[in-house]
Amino acid sequence: MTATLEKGVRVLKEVIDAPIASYFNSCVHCGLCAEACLFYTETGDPKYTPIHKLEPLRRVYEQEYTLLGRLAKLVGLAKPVTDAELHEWQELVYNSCTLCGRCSVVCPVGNDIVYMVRKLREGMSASGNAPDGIKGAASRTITIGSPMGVKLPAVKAQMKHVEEDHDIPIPLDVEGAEYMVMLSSMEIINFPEYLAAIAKIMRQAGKTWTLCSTAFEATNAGMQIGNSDLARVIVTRIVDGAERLKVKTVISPECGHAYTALRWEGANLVGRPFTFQVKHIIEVLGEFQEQGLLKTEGMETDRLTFHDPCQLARRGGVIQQQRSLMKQIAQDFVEMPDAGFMNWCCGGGGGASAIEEGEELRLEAFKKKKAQLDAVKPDRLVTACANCRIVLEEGLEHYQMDIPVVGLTETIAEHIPDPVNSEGA
Amino acid sequence: MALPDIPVVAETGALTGNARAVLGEVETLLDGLLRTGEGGIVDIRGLPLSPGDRIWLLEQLGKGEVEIHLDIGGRSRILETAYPAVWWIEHCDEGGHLISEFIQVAYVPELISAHPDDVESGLEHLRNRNADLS
Amino acid sequence: MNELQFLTWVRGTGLDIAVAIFLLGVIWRLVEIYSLGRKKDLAAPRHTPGASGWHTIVRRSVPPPGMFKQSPVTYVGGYVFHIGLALIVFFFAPHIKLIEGLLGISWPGLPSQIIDLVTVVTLAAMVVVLVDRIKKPVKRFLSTFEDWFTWAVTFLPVLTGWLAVQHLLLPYTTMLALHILSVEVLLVVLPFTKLFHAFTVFGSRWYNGAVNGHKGVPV
Amino acid sequence: MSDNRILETLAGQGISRRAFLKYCATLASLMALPPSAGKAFAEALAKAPRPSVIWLPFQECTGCTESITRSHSPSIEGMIFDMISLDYQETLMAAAGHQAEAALHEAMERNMGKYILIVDGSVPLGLDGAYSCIAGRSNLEMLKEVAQGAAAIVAMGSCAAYGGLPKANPNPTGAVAVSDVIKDKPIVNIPGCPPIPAVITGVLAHYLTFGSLPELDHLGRPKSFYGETIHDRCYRRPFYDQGKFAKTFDDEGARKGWCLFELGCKGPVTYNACASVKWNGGTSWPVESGHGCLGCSEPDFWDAGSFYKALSMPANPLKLAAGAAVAGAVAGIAISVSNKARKGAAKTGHETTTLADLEKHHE
Repeated sequence: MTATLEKGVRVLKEVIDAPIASYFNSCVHCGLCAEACLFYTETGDPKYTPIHKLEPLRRVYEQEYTLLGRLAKLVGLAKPVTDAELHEWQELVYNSCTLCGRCSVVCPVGNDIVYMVRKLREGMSASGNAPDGIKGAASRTITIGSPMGVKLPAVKAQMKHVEEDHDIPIPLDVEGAEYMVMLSSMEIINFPEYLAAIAKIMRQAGKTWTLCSTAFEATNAGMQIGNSDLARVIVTRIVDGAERLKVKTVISPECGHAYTALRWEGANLVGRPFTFQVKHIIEVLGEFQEQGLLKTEGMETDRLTFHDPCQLARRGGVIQQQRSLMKQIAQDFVEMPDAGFMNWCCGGGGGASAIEEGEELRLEAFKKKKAQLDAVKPDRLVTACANCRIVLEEGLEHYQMDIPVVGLTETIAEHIPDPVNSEGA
Repeated sequence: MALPDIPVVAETGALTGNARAVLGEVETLLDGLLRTGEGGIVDIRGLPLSPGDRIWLLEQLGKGEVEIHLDIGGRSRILETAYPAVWWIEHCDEGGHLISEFIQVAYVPELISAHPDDVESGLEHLRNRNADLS
Repeated sequence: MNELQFLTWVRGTGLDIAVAIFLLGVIWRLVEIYSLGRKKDLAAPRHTPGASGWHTIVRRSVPPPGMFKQSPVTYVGGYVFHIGLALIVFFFAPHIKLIEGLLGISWPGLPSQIIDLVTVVTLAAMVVVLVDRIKKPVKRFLSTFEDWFTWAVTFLPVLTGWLAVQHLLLPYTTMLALHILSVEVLLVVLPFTKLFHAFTVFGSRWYNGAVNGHKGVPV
Repeated sequence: MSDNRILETLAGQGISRRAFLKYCATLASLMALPPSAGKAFAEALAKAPRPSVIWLPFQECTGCTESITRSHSPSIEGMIFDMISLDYQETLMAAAGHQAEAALHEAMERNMGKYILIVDGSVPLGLDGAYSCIAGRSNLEMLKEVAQGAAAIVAMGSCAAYGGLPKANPNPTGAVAVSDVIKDKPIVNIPGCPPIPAVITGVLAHYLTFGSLPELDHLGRPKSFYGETIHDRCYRRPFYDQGKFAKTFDDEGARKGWCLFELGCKGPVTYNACASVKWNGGTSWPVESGHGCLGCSEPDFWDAGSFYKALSMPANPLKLAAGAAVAGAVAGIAISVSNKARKGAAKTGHETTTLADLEKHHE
């Protein structure tokens, strides 16, 4: 069985719904979505206009689900969607779209464009037109367990390191723990300090928590590639793990798409509401802060700014928490222009960072972030998404900007006093 | 109920500004009269004047020394305005309704002077009368 | 056919046909679009004040932060010509009379001098948005025949209406008839072109707002 | 008779030269001609021979004749009878029967090529013209014969000008306008039901003074009288502009003399001089008396929807709307049922994607 155009179109027919019909009928070609998309604003190329990226989906809708479109198709006036066209559209649907959702919030007629791009990706992937980079990540996640090929032994090695370095036990497979903490492979490989930070924070808050040996990887390349069948396989592991351990809350790591996959798509993928809650680590930290369970000492004195991951803020509704957290530990916290709800994407979300051939375009689009940073000239850049972090670092290096990028959780954890000291005080 | 009792009252007292132009036209005609002897006529009904404009115009032109009444198939009235050689002419039909209205710029409106043909036939009548009397 | 017969036709048979096609089209298209349905969202909702479909229907009329300066012509032009159209359509006395004739409801109109002014401003705004569509690469790139056609179909009723009232170009009767005819063309094409956004904009904004409201994002 | 000069005829009726001058000035004013034209009228008309006029009444109600003969002599309207030698007019002439027909033919022969033909009433073409006959001959036959020797034809009233009420849908007699029958003579249309009497005086004065017909619009009407709409010259126009409308014939607005647009006034699309010339010796006119204009000087005004419906309202009740709404719902439901089936088939046909299915070909 292989991917074919026929399968792709059939999947598109499956996913087209009333909102999509309403959106296509509402579009007045005003072009405002282009102004919201960094791939257009930084390149000036009109083909990156978000609504244009949906042209194949629009035609399938028109030819399959409208009377006039069907009549036109009948008499041969409709232009059918071809495999070559879908292949050509790969760049528009994947490389130049990070599912950041900025277009969806500016469209004056209310079209949720990112919703439609996500649906179009279903057909793109089923017809074999997904980019190799994401296909590889998806393949590794399904077969090995994580997009970067990380297996349980690697996680265990990390746990051991942290336990030794910080003298904190890292619980694994603890049934009945309040929180089940998820990781992204980037954190396992590139940012091990995250796990240590979690351990410190949980210890201070006095909460029970655990890692899960069958579900430690939170990222979901199936969702990035836009294939619900694959995304379901990945999400099911987490659901099974959480239900096996009977946890109350699953904590999504500092990773945007992991959060969306678990928090907003997960229940819809498995087809039933979750028996547990899903929270992003920043939400959990926000709750701890509100409940007085997060005590820090000392303040960062250098100039800090915060990059809002799209899936956390605009697409996830977590906007305020990161700001209160920043203020707790930073003296000189400055906001970039458009920060928060309207923040600009790093340019690598939605799987885009896994696409090699998209790198040049990604770096071009990064000029937007550069301009935002130039406006406030921070000493360090804080964010809450491992993928953003990698993309930001790449971009900053390319433009020779010397701004270190750090994660918010670990930055907070650095200010959590040692328990021995605090008990002694 | 008689017609005037039906209380249809249109608000027509407003000035349109058109009457101002009429005064300018009269000035030009008057100047022409002195220079060339040619006067001229302004047709009040042919202009888009509101009743308010008309009253304003009458007030501006004022009243002179001469007022002539003519009984010619309904009454007509020729008024000299405060400006010599500027005449206000009103024609009514036999029912007393105003049918036309003009401002004429002339030393004497030609309607007043007798036509030579009429004078001739009048002279003939007078001769006949004198012949009869003698 | 003389001009009064023309006028009578557009006021009679023509209007009947146009309204019929309009009604048929609107109902058919609305059912066609919204009967496609959508899946229930099983993710646990986050409740945030001000985040819902209803809020978005209203809120999306205002440019989101930072967007106005990205494309001021689109916003100003769009506002002026939509508000202008609404004022002309719903507050010019003869139009109110038409609505009363069709639906039996009426309300006070605006003085015709004000409508005159609004009309001129609306026409100007529509010309500006057209020039913008020609000049801006994105808009030109997105534009199809339908975009130019629907612009013309929207512009003509305003233009002919204004010319009729101002007694320009053609005798009033002919121009009035052309005006009504142009409106009938507008009615006929509305359900089948992007002009249908006049109806679906509410559904689209609601869906967008509902999806985002579910996530607690007040968009 | 027609050898007499106009002024002599008038003098015989006690109308002085000054009175004549006065009426000529007024006539010029009515025709919106420059005041100097009044003098030109007076000079030319005084010397002009009275033209022979043959007046043929066809399928009509005699309202036009009434309109003109009721005007008070020597009003401006009445001047027509002093200016012309009316050699044939069935309704007015003392002669009848064969005598009348003889008068007609005598006038035609004597003034061949010079007389003016006035027609009121439409010409029925149905049943070979049998619907309206005079002396055993159809109007059509008579019109063709008399028109041959005419210098010009004046189609007086909406019937002669456009076919009139007899032509109203479904036009049982096959009524047509004079201009539908006669194509080779200059025709002046003076529409109105009835027309304004002064108009015909003006047209004749123009013809006698300048030797030509006045400038006509595309419907053959003298521009000087039909150049502007009732609405343009209406004294209630300011209320229209302010948006003040009478809603019923006896409400506050009606009493204050507000605009009658909403009560169905056809002033905006009616070209005529009623608002400035007025009726009954300048006493009043329809709008001044509180009733909207019916549009009687426009072609087919009787078929232009109700007299009491505003111009912007539908001329007829919408008949198709309800059916169309049902048809729309049926079409919508039909397509939606079909769409559901299609979507269902796509779902049923769904083949779960595995990793291998991401590739187009096995490698």
